[in-house]
Amino acid sequence: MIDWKLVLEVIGILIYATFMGFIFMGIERKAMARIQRRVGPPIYQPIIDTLKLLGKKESVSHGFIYDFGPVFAMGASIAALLFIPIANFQLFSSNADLIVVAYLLEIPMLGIMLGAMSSGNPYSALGVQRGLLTMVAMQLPYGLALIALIQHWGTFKLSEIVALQQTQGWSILVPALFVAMIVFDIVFQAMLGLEPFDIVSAPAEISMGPMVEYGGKHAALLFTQHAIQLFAETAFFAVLFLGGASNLLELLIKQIAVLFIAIFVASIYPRFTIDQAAKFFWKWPTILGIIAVLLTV
Amino acid sequence: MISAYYFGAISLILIGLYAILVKKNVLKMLIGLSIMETGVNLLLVSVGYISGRSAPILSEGIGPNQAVDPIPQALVLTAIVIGVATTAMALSVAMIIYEKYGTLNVEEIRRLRG
Amino acid sequence: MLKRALAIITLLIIGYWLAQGLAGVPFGEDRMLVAQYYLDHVKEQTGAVNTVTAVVVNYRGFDTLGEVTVLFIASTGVGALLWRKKRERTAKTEGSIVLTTGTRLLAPFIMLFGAYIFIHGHLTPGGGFPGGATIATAFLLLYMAFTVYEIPHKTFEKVEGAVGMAYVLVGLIGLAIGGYFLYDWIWQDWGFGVDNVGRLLSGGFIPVIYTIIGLKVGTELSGIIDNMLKEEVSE
Amino acid sequence: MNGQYASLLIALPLISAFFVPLIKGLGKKAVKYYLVLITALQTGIAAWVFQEVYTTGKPIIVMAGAWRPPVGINLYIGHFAALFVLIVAVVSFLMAVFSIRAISVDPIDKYAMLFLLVMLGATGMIATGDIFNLFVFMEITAISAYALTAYNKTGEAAEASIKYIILGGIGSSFFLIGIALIYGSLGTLNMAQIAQLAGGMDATVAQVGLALIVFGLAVEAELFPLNAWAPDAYQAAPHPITAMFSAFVVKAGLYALARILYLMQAVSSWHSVLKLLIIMATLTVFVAEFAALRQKNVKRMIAYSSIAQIGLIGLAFALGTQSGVDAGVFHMVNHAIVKALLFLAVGHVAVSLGGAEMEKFEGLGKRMPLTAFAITVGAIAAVGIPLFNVFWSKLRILLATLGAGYSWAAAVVLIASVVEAVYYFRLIHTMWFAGEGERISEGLAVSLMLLFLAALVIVIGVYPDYAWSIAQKAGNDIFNVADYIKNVPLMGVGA
Amino acid sequence: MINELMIILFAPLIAGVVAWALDIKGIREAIGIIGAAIPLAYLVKLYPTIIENPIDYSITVSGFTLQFQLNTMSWYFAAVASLVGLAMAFGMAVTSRESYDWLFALMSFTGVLGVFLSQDFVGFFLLWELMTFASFMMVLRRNRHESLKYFVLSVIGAYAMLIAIGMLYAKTGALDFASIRQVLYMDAAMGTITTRETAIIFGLFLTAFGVKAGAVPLHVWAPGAYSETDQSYTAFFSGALSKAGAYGFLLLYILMGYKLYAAFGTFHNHLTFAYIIAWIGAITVVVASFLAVLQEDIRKLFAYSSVGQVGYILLAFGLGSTLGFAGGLFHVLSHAIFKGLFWLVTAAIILQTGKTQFKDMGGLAEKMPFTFAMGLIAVLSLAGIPPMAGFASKWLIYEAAISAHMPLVAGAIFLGSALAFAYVVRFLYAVWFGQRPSDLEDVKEAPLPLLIAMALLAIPNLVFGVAPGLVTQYINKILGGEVVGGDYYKLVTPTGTYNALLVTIALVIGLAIAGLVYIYGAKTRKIPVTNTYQSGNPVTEEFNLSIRRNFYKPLAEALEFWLKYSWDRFYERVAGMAEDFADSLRQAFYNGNVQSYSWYLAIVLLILALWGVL
Repeated sequence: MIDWKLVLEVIGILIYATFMGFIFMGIERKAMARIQRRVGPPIYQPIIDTLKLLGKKESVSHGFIYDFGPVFAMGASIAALLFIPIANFQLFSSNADLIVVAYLLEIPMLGIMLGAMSSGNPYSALGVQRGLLTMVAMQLPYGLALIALIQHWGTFKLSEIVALQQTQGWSILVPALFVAMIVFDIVFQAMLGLEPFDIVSAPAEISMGPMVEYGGKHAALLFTQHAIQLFAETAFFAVLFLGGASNLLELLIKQIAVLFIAIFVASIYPRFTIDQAAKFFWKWPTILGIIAVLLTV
Repeated sequence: MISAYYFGAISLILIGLYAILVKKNVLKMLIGLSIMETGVNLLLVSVGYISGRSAPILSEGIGPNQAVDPIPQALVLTAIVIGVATTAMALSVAMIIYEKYGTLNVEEIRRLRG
Repeated sequence: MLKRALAIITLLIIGYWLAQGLAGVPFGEDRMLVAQYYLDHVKEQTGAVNTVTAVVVNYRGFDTLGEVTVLFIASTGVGALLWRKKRERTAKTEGSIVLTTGTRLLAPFIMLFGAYIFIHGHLTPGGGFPGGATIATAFLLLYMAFTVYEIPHKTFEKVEGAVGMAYVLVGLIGLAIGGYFLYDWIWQDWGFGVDNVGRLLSGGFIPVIYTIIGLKVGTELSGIIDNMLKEEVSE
Repeated sequence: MNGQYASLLIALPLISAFFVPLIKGLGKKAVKYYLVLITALQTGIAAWVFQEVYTTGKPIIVMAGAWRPPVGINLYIGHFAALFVLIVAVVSFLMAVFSIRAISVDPIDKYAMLFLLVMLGATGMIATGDIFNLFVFMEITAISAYALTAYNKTGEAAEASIKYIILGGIGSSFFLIGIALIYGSLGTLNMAQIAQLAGGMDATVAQVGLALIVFGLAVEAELFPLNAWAPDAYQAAPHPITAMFSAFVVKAGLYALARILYLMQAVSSWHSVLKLLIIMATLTVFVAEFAALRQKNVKRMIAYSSIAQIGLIGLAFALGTQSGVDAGVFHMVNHAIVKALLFLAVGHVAVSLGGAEMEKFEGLGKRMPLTAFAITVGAIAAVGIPLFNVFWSKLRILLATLGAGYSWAAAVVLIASVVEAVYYFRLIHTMWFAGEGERISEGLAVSLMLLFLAALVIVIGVYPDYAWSIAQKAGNDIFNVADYIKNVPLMGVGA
Repeated sequence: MINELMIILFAPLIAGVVAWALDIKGIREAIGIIGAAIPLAYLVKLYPTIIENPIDYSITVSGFTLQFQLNTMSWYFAAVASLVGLAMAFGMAVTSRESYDWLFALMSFTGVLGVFLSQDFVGFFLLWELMTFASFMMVLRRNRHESLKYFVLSVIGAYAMLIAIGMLYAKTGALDFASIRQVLYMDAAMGTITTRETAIIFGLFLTAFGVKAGAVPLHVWAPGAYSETDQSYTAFFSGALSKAGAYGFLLLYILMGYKLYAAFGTFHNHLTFAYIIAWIGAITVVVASFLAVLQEDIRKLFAYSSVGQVGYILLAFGLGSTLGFAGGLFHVLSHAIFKGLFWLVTAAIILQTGKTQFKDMGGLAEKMPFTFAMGLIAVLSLAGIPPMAGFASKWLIYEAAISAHMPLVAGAIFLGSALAFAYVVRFLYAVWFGQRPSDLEDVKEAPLPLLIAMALLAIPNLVFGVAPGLVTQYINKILGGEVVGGDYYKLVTPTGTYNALLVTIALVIGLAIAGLVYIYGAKTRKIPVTNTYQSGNPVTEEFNLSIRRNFYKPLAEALEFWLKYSWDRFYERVAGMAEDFADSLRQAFYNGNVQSYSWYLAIVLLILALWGVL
């Protein structure tokens, strides 16, 4: 007894999300370039890049885990995506709540780390270290923002949160949750790996960090994963704070809005060092987060 | 008003204790101990005294009601012997101390401490 | 100086406290309880006239046994502590002529007097302990008078042990005969000297035990004197 | 058999001690074996008495010279005395055996006599029913203890002895003053009668008398701060004697303290005396444990530990409740076993290796495994680990302390116990996990004794019921003064 | 008649003693494993019975009645302990070469089981001490200083418990749980036990159980003790023995909960006393996790991690809601299995390489693939990656914490999880990946018994991960109500859901898609780890490029201020002061001068006199 409608939805959303994710990546590069008064590549450039990488005749591997890492990362991203309500498509979202999704969104990181670590490159190792520390640093404000949200709406279920926002107004209209949104947005910057928290890849310092050893189809997998992740995370943001969406277009507008905020922030601020980032996260965002949770108790 | 015998006995006890507390020489302390014992013995005998009666030897017309309490006297007899024994022991120990330490000053007899 | 002052203050307070306690036991009043029983029954129950010795030897026999033991411990202890492989008397000066002559004359009489005291313990003031001590003074005199004098301490030791055993044996015979340790079988079972109360041949086993004690105390005290006067000599 | 034969408990050691001079010509060995023989006989008698008392459930009253109390002196061998006389005898026997190996200093014959007399003194103290007789026996114990402390004739031994003599002398003098006061007030010396009449005593006299008696006995019972002589004496005394000090000499004093304390229950100032004793006992535990912490000499360390445990027993007795006394008696028994074991083992090490310093114990697990094992069992037991005997009694004492409302005392005791655990821990670690060494022969007799005592520790630890029931009976013997008075056949003198 | 409970309880101890006494290689291992397996076998056999009605047993020792009961809750704890115990026995068969270890390891096994089964305080304390003592002996052999620390804190804890028990006994006159509970329940209304006394008892129990659970600031023994013993034993030590502390907290609720509520009331709608427990747990989680991240020794890392994870359990219990209990109980199980697994992996690594420092390791994944796989499962479970058992329990705790409106406590969980993620990845990297030091070239896979042991613990991680309902439904029985709904695969709380099976399927789908992409991509060529991009510089084989030391140096720098303070050093200083105090006390009081001693006597007399005179 297979729910064929669900299967079709899943396949459709996956394809849509992948595609849109790549487009987002393109928008990001393009917008960044325009701000910096460059022309920038076309919006579809990431897709082309990925296809090119996939087409490479040969790629090198450092062993099973090196291969497994990107696969795992992409698999996890797909899994995470399936539990987020995408506009009017609920998918599996009734089977896992906010906490599960938040965790699922972190798993890809583990996959990337696994691969990076097994490559034996010191830059990858540094990237891993920075990635983990960033996560440690951001997790406290991130968690506080989520807690504020949950406390306000009184449920963990994403679909219910969306439904409540539809009837009672968006989360950001609630003062406490607006504070939480600010916190979340700062964290969001780190989640997307954008400045000022692009410490993990830091192209100029450690040559893309975890990704440094990857090429060919491994890199393609990682790009695809990144695209899906980007889509999932923007959708997550929209679902949590912007009232979700009733159709894909509405969602897309909200996602792009979120994306642009991130891009603008990223193009203004220079990169933090990792200990600065940690100290920063444990200061203002945490304080704001505590204010938010205390307001919603 | 306290009786002179009690007063004397307590005085002896206190004098003996004073010697122990103040004198540095072990022999003097032992003398103090002896004085103290004497005081205690005196006290014990005084406790048994009954005014106007004589020694509890029931001959020569002294009846049971004309004698003082015999028990403290018996006790003192024992106590004296015990005192003698203690003193004898203490003195022989003091002899060994003098032999080994070459002094009888308590402040120098302090190998065992802490 | 401070220490002395402190000591005096402390002692005065303690003294005051003791005096306060003694105030509840007024001097010279008749508060006899058990003692009155002794005084009332001493003659018929023990045959002794001297209540003190009757109490010491008979009623409170255990105390006396302990007392003898204490003295025995002292003599043993002194012997143990002052024991050396080889010891001799090291006194240099002989006693003066008065002392030596006096000692020669008096020593036997002193001993005799000691014996008199302990034999008459149940009749007159005194008893085994004073008697023994008197005997010991005779030996002390001998030690003081003569630099070479020594008691036959091996014999003395044996006597000491033997009379001690004799005392316990007397008690054990009581246990065997009358069923009680230190039971006065001579007076109570044999009734020896019932008609003689107030004379020498009475008092049950008091004279016997006092003889034992006298000998014991005499030998023990002499032994202590002997031990203390000798010094170690290298061979 | 007639109960009066229990007087042999006193008569036998005495007559045997007097007999020693007559056999000293037979040589050192003979004297040592004679000592073993006599203590074995004493154990036999004590076992008989024990069995008699515990089967009939009635105390044996020995009346010297057929005089009924209070006219004569009586021995009261109740449940407690029967138990403790047996312990005294058994420990003496073990130490007599140990003496064969441990004692080489002359003159052995004197040693044997003093040894027997210490045993006699403790037996008498425990058995007697007369307060002045108690004093006499206490002095017998004390003076022979003075002599034995100095027996090694070294400077340290003499020093320890003189300290003991001076402090003990002061203590006994004041004890005697106390007796004088009580006698002066009541006109009797019999303990049962004192208990009977105590209620009607003049309050001031009772207070001063009781305080002085407690003071005098506390010196013997090693309560802080009157225990300063104890560590020195323990350290300097010959090894078997140290074990005896810890196993029963102190306990006799402690027992006497408890006995008189409970006899004088009716006295008005009784509760304040108890409170004072609780403070002293608690401090004893605290100070002694801390003093043991960094001790370099193991024998001295265990001596401090012993003092601390005595303090614990003192605390139990001073609570003034039935459960406290029961627990205290139980702890006495356990402590006697454990400390006999520890001092025996440590003495054994000191004899074999020439000293009891901590360094000598390095690698003991490899050099003398059995002895090290015994010390370990003893140490673990002393710390109060479950399944070892001390645990049960310690637990009982704590429950009783808390039950009586003295939580602070329990807390202080337990803080001190932490310290105790630390130093025993160090000892165990030193023995097993530090240093190396060749195996040394351990001697059959001592090994057997160690095993026996260790087995006893564990057996009581695993199956405490029997020991506990005995301790309860013995505790009841001390606590239940009404029964005590009833059991002594007082003739109606003056009543 | 021999009761099953006695068999369960004493089989390990007897096996241990026999193994110790025989001391024949081969046989002692067999006996040990059998002894460790018996409790599990019996518990499985009795499972159907105890659901219906509990099994009781009581014996009388020294006038105390010791009661044991196998009910739903004690079965749960005992089963967890037995599972880990069996794994430990398998592991010890190769890691331990001494009968000494067997004796004490199995002795502590009995102790732990006894603690869980006891229904009165005497038995509880007795076996608690047995457990402590045996585990202490395991440490003592290897390290004096660490064992001393463990010992002192344990003794403090044990004595604190003793006083508390004694006070309870004095107040209630009972030692068995049922009566104490009854009396305290009644007393809550009457209030014969004052608030102050209740507070003291509560504080003492908190100390006692906190020590064993390793709650901050009483955790300082744990890192040393966990690392300085046989690592297979540590699996049990950290996996089961530390749960005794957590169990104690639960006991506190059962026995005194109502009384504590009556005495202290509530604070912001939470039970005040529970609030304290929750915060202790939260602080433990954060502090221990931070310290774990900064460790350079594999054993220390997991030791601190254990402390932190037990903190989760305390935190969950401290929430005071049934959901919190469910989460805590589940975490008891999952922590036992993943941390047990970790320690066995550590045991295997140390056994095969003989090294413990991260700087000496690397690249072992190829040499010990099975062990690596087991390690990975443990990592996933600990890091809380769905669908592992570790995630399910953590998820419940999250739900409970946020629903209980303790946002800051919940924030601590978020932080702790991130830290946990950080330190397990560090472990992965330093041990398994990167270039292999040349002296580890001939390392072999761990021996079979150890692999069996690991598998024994890895399987539940997966099974209970995919089907967490198996556990939660049992927990519902313990708590006596439908606390966590759903079926075998799906957990439903009033506010959230988690379908483990579906998450698994989604992951599988995702992996399948990604795998397809991978497989249909270009073919790969394997090159050694050392052949790596290096900014154009040639890299020689012997130059190790892996970062193994000070991996988290930036974090240490960021935390510089806080790392200046250390409980460890604080305790060391206190201990030093105590020793100095002891010395000066000793020297001052027992100064060797008999005249001073006489003065003491005089002073006592003076006190007596003053007391009489005044």
